[in-house]
Amino acid sequence: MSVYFGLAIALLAGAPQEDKDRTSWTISAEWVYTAAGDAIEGGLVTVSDGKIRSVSSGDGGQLQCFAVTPGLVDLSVRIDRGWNAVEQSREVTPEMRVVQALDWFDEGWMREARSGVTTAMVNVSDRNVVGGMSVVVKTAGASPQARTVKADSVLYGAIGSAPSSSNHPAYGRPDDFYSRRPTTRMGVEWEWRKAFYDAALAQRDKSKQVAGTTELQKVLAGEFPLMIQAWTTQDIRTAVFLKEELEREGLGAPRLIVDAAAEAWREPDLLVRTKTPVVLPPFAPQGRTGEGSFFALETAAQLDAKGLLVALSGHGARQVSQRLAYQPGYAMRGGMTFDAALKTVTINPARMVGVDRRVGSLESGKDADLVLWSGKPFELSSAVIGVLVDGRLILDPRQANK
Amino acid sequence: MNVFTASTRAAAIAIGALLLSANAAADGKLAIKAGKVVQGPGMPEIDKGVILIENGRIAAIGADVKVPWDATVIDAPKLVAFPGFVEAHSARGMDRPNENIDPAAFLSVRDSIDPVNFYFEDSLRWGITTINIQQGNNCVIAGQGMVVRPMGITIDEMTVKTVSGVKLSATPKAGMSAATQAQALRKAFGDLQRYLEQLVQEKKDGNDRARREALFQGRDLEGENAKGRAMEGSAWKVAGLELIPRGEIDEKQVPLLALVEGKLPAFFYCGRPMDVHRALEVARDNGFLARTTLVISPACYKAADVIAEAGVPVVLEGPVVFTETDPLTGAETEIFVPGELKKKNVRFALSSANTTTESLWFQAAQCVGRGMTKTDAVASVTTIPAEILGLGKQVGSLEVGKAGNVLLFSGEPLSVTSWVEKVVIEGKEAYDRSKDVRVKHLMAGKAPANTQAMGGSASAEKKVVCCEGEDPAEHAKHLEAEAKKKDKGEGEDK
Amino acid sequence: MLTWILGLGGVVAAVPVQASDDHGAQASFAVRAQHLRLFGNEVVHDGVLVVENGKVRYAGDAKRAGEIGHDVIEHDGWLSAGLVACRSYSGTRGDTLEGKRPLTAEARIADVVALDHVDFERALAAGITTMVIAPSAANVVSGATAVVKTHGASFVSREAHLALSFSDSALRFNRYPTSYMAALGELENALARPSGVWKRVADGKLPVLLDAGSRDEIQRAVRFAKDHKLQGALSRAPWAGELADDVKQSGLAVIAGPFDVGTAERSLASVVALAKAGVPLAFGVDAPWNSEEGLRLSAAMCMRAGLDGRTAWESLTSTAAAVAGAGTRVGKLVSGYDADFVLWSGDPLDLTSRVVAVYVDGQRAFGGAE
Amino acid sequence: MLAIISLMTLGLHSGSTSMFHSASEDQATARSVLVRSEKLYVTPKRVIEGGALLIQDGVIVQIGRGLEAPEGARVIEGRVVCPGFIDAWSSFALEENAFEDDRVGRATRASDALDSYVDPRFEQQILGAGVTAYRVQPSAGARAGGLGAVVRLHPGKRADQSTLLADCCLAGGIGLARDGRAVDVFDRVGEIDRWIGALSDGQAYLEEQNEYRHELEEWQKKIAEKDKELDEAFKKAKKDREKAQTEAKDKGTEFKEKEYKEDKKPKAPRFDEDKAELARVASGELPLVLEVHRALEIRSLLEGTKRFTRLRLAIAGGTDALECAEELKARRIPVIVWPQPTVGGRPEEARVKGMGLAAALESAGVEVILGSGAAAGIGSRDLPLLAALAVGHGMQSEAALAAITTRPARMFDVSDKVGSLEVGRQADVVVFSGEPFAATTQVRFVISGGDLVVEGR
Repeated sequence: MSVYFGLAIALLAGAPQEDKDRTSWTISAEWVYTAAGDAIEGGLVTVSDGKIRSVSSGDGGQLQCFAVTPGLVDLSVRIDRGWNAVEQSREVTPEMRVVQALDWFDEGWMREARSGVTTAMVNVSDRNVVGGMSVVVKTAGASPQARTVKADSVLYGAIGSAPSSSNHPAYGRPDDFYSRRPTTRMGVEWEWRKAFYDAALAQRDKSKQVAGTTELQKVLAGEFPLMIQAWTTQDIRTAVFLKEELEREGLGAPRLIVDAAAEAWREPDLLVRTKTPVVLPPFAPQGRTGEGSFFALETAAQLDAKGLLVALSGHGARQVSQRLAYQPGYAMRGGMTFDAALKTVTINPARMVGVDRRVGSLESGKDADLVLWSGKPFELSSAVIGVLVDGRLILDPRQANK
Repeated sequence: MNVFTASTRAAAIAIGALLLSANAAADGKLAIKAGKVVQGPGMPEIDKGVILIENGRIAAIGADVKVPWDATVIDAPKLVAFPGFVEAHSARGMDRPNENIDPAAFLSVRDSIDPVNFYFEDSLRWGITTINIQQGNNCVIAGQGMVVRPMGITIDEMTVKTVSGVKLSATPKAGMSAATQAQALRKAFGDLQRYLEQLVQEKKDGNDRARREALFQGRDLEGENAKGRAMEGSAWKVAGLELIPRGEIDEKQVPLLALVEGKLPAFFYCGRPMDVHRALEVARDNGFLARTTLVISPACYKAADVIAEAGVPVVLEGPVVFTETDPLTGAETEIFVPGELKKKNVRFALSSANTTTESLWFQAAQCVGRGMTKTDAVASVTTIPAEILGLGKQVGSLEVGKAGNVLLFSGEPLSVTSWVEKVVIEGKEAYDRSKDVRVKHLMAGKAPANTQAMGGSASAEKKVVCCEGEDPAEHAKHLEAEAKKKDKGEGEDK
Repeated sequence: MLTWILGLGGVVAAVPVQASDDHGAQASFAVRAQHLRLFGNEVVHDGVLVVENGKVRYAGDAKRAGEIGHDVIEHDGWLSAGLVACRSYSGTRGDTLEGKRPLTAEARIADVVALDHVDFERALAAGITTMVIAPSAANVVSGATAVVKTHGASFVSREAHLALSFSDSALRFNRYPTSYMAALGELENALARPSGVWKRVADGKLPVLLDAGSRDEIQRAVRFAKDHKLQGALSRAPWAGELADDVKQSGLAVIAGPFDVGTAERSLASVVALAKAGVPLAFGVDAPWNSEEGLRLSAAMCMRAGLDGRTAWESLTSTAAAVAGAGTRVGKLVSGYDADFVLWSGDPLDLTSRVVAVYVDGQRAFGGAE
Repeated sequence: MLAIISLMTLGLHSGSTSMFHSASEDQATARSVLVRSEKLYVTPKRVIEGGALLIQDGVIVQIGRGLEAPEGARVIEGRVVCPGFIDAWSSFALEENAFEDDRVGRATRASDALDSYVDPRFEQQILGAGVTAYRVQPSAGARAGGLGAVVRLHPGKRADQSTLLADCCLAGGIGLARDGRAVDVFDRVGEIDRWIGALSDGQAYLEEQNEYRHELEEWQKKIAEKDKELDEAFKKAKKDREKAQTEAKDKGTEFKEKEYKEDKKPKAPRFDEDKAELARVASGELPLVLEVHRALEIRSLLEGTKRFTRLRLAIAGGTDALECAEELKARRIPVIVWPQPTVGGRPEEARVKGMGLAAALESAGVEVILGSGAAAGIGSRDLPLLAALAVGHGMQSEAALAAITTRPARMFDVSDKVGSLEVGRQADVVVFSGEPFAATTQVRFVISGGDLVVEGR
């Protein structure tokens, strides 16, 4: 397909006015990859009022392209994780809701939407041990309420050197609240264990109820997952041991998800044993990623082969070839099949945080989040030329073909 | 860099001589049988083709080439042969890419290239067979670069072309602003002109005085024949330079003089569109515009028509898709820069940044993704950089008479799942993925025994302290300042 | 329960008026001018203003003024109500922030303002007769604002608004709260079980001043005001115009500016959009860090960007007075209002007009003797 | 809302660079433009009621009443027509950290630091207020001022194409806080001595050049005569030499040539680009603009520069200039005034700012020029409002108009090109819907370099 692109894949700004609010379309493509069954050759997707009506074979859609995939889902989009989005006065702040600090006007949303990510989860930054409640949002839409898919989706925290990096012993200035625990990985782990034990205690002794206890209790009851960022192998091990200890002690059965699990390839059996879903960071060219960890290229393929639920993430990369739309390509470079790679950015993340009834695959009744490609998806030599979020056209493929 | 050795070498400037490495096996014959042979951009693909390489050059290529009995054979029915990639401009492979003295055209990268540098091994891994090493962009007038092949233990084994051109920059050097950079460039060429004029004037005065002395002493003056050469150069000339033997000219000025006389190519770095005008103006005013190649950042796409008007080729440094922020609304648009250059028909070559996701072949694939034809995309990483380096007849495609630089891909060359299995440079096997320990480590993560993992030890636990010994509260304030700097932008008025 | 003392009663001692004012003693007089700008676009040619013990008895056409019992000052230029600046730090000598604690709801800037400070003379020279003095916006809750007259050392109100901040300037990295979430949580808790000053805010008796910078901060402030049915005004909010409909629904006013040389066109267009959406507008001066002349300069810049003259004049006088909570006393030349007025050499909307004289509560506070 | 539509096809932000191609065809016919008005300000003093002016190919060819429009000309009506305003001190389109590195010298040119790819919408905003040209000068934070330039604003042309004069003055600052740290009093006085020293170096360099030229001529004359003498005496000298050689051979002594002596050629002085610029300043060819605020420094600067009779000095900023008004008036040193931000951080030190200073200096007889101050990028857009504020402080409106048109043009030697609507000047014209400084007045048309760049309703 050597259609020559105009100077830039024009934003919808160029499209006629009424197209902006239109939420009913028919889209045809040589390949429709539904991520919920096998691909359809020469497929047609009809969308009305922001929902997918039908996915069938056929052609002659108003919008045409080479391939259509479901809108991509990124569970670690890391947009706008500035200083003001984490409450540093305490290390354990489960009651904080990141949705209250969200900048809905940040240009990062448009950047993600333009490159195919339609649903994203925003987590509190890793400067706190237990950051707070995350929120799953659409990357485009009319108002904050319309864009919120699931508030309080997971309780997010971090194990590793990041949470302790700005703390220090008293240094003779005890009033500065950075002179506090934890200053090492052991301290971070101790904070986690203490938080859960206090929460369990508070169930019996109401006087021990403090801010954030209810959220921890809900995690113990398994109401929503617990997502822990753990780059290196010892952190992943600590997270899994924490879950197993809580189960062993009878405090509860938290549903653990490990975020940015770069070194999951070292001890995969831990994760398989506890069926812990894993969100992998973006692939780094020389392998070196956060907190000194090493992220092997075959990790995604290996974990998927062992039956684990694997998702990829883009970490809000600014450079186009590092964004989520290219990550499945690098996973395939590590040996993953196309179908498995497609699931890691669509239905798998959706299933992990329980939004797979609305997003993650092309099935009638689901939200009309679609990505239109100029060639085989995730290939370097194909690009995202069209995006629909809730049936609304964010990126117009017709502009591109002019 | 040792100034003494550099200056003697700078005097013997072999312009453009292609030195085939001395130790290429004189009688080496190699035949490569591949499932498919892609000869070059826009050239026919041969199924089950054979490439015969003798003495480092391609002797024959085609489906029915007879393989001589004494040729070693690489039989790869499932692989795809492809011409080696050419890197038109790179400042890596050296310990320190930049100088701190301004006009340093007399220096050469020859003295600072480190043959065992990790960059050359990485280049082989990503299929780059010819590299033009130039000094870094942080300069006013830097030293002379050279073209090397990423193979060989000594500089001489690596040399493909001893001088590839002088490096200049129109973008301010660190600690300078646009005005002082322009002033420094003007001063460098102004000093050259004043120095030559003074040299000629002193010679003339000397001759006059000798003539008068002879008259006074009553002897006949023997004819003073001019031992030097008149100054060529299209922009400005110093009359009477033939009076000066070229050997007497200060060796620090000789390369600059060669530049002005159009004998030396130039690589001019432009980091911003306004710098393109400065670079073209300096090149035009000093007569080396015809031999200038601009090394541009993606932002310079705005000056594409000015570049086209000047008719100079460019090397595009940085990602092929440039994200531009509107100064008034803050909205971002993504500009496909090679597309812009193509529209204004500017001849351009791509260049790989240090990470592999931006390697030449990844960038070429992204160009195809954004609508560029496969021919143009492949040409921008093979034949066009070869022509820019004046090696159009030696490298860039698989044709009879050209160097035997062949890559063997595991699949479709521009596909994300393909790997470079083998690299042959001038008929000698330079790389084989099956023996590449570091790729095994990158793939599986397990570092084989006694090999240093890529980029530092895996298990070293680095405590994130960005300023040694700094009290964390200061450190936190320092992070706060940085966070403020990348402020959301909505808050400000101005 | 703190008894809220009405402005006039609260004056402690009548500060001695500058000697140059020979009209101080005489309680009532009249001024006749070529043009009288009463309010909005109401301009009367050859009008007269009659003042009786500090109040306006009559302002309007000279013919219908009937017999004026007092001597008349002739002025061959314009006469208008005194200007009202809706946010300033004049007279506080920079002491506007309680650094130790982020939440100081009970604090009052009125306890800090030195009413005879030189800042107020500069305000008079720029034609300003009434100012809202605000505490710094660098705390989540920084206390109550005050409304003062720029002459006569009198408070119009010692507790005019409660100043809250939704902007990141109220957050620090080394003291609580460091995040929007915690700051918002504090405000929610305060209004969940309101007491003291919060009770008056919850009952709608005390308006609020919401400081907000970027658009997401404005969005949060507007939603907070709507949820808790608060009255008052947004402060700064440079791009509030791009959320004009939300701001309009919330009923909040906007205190814009001060705009200075080189202010981005986007901020000026935002003020014009707010005016078009019908949001009440006023201007702040942030003196003494910015010049008091910034009030008229901001209005002139907005007019150049498209703001109509009527809205511009109201945002300097009547609307500003309403936002300051003194809408029934100042901002208009209507019988019964305070006699705060200014004599100009030309139309006060033109920057080319010079301030000839300024009268506050019927006493001449600035300007040469006619 | 003033809809600013530019006649040039501006591919606003579509990234296409069509905006920089030369004038398109439809614009060719508009090269002749007739502007009719009720009040034509040729210069602030010379006003023609009902006047009109005819522009041909970017130059004003005719002014007067009742002109006929040549066929094909574009006719524009307006109530008041003025020359394009000139901002005497602006840092628009300058690279943001221009001149803040420590290699800046006096010969560094501000025109080299002009970013010709500044967003054309900023130029539209400034032109929309009637400002058509500005003197570019790095901001106060700059180490040294270097050579300022006068640049015309034209969205279709690049900054380097629309430079009216590349070196219009030499500039510098005295007693300015350098990256946040205030300069103490001894350094400030030291800075003045350095400037006085530099000026005398410039003068010395000038004299050295003249002296060398003079000596060289004399030497060449002498050598030419000597040449003639030697020529004539050559035959005799040749005979003597041969005689001497034969004698030496006979006596067996070794023959020695006669020793030749002549006086040495004078050596050319070393080229120094900074001193060359200072020489032009000392000789009055280039004006010198120094930003200085405190009375002590202004007085000692005036004292130190007394002996440079041909020096054209101008004070910029001049917060305390009122105290030396008589001497400024006597030596006809203009003061460039702009609304100084509050001097001194603490509120107590806040001095009356705004345009009161302009009015006071004008009434004291000092020639006042208005600038928007180099701080903000598009500060030039607010120059007309600052002029109005100056009138609001008692300055005559005619003087305020002159302070942003004819005076800056004369000060920076571009009065032959812009600053007034005389015949022969380049066509920078602004058409207003009323008196220039009234709040209700809108800019209806702006012509920059003969092209209609702003068309209001």
